[in-house]
Amino acid sequence: MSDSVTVLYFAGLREQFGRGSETVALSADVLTVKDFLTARRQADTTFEAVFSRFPRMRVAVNKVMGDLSTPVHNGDEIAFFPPMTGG
Amino acid sequence: MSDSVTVLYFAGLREQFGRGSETVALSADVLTVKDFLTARRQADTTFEAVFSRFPRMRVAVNKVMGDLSTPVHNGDEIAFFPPMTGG
Amino acid sequence: MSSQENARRIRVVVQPSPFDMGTETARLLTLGPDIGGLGSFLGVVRGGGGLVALELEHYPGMCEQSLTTLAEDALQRFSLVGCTIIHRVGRLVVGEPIVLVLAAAAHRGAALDATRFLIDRLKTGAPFWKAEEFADGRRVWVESRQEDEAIAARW
Amino acid sequence: MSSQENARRIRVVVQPSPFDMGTETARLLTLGPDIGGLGSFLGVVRGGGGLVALELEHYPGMCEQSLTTLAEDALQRFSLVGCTIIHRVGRLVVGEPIVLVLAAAAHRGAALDATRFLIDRLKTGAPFWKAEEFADGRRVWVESRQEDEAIAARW
Repeated sequence: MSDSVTVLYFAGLREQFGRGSETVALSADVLTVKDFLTARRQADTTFEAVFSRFPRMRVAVNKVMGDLSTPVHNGDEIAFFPPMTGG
Repeated sequence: MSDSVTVLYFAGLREQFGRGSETVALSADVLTVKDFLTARRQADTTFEAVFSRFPRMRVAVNKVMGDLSTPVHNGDEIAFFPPMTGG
Repeated sequence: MSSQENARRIRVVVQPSPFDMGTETARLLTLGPDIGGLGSFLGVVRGGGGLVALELEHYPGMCEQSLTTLAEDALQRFSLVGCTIIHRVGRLVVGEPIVLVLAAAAHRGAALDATRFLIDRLKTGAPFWKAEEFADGRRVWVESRQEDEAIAARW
Repeated sequence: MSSQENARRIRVVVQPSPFDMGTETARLLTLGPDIGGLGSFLGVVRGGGGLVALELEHYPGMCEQSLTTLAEDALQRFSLVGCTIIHRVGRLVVGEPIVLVLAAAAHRGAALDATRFLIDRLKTGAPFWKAEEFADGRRVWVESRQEDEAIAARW
């Protein structure tokens, strides 16, 4: 079985993608969130289109806030969302 | 009927005086709280003894905080008490 | 604001009996849809050092008057939608609530600032006095803390 | 403090249903006689501009985790006796409570500081998102306020 990650989208991002989660294959050269985003942009043009609308997008890996340099591994849960607005 | 004021004592002052209130005659030369205190000290030595134990004593005239210069009139309610400790 | 309008927005109570935070909060929220945040402070008789209870003495009439003036001041200073001050008197044992202040405003900053203002000012600005009652029978009047007077004066 | 001890002192809840302030306050007070003051902030759906309701979305699991970390941080930073964070999710109409934070400490300063810390940090530090629903049918995601991010960063 090949490597994969679960990707989650919340709020405006979820609505733009039209889905809240998906499973995405992870190629061997994807080591960080930055690599993951680059690969996704190349594989899926809607990804680029949606993400360009969320310049302040945040990322969490396995439910912990991360950034472009956060490592990505097989089985991880990667969540993308706009800045949080609780309270 | 001669002029008088109601005098109230609270907390430690009340306990030291052994009473919470009294009616005191007001002579014509008493115009302020300062005058009132001077007259009381002269008339009653226990007054001086008790007051010396409360160097930070506060005064209210007719339920409004005052000071030594606050005017005193017939029928007023003059309250003496230690610094307040609410909450 | 008219004093009638103020009266609707301000609730001041001095009483020996307990109060209910849920009820008091709900009451403030009825003041309308402009409320975005409600701050509160609940003061409690803290144990330690053999303390058994506090005896709270007050100056009836002046007390309510001082607290109402304080509430009106807060209402104006922080543009509150409403505020509530409830202070208990009499003998209160360790763990019992003594005082509740609530401040409702459009935004959280004003609600929390007003809450702190109300309790800071109430500490040394309303005619209450506390005597501490200890397990060994001692009874001691609480001295006002210089620190509290300095805090109240900061506002 | 052990994490078991923390667990007793911290209460974090994310739920669609309402909560009761009186019950939550009473629960915190059971933590013992070291409590002298309890601060709280209640966030409410504020009306105006045709707003009908907020729809609150959250990231299950991460949300509870973020709030627990926040509560632990507050517990240590302000030497709290205990604290509570309750956040509602789903559709909430104007006037309904959204969030409650409670902080219990020996003294009022710490209780009120912690209350403000908790709500300031919660605003931009826990995975919640709000969509506004208006009377004319519009539905708009709330943008995070730069001001809120600056306030959270101050701590």
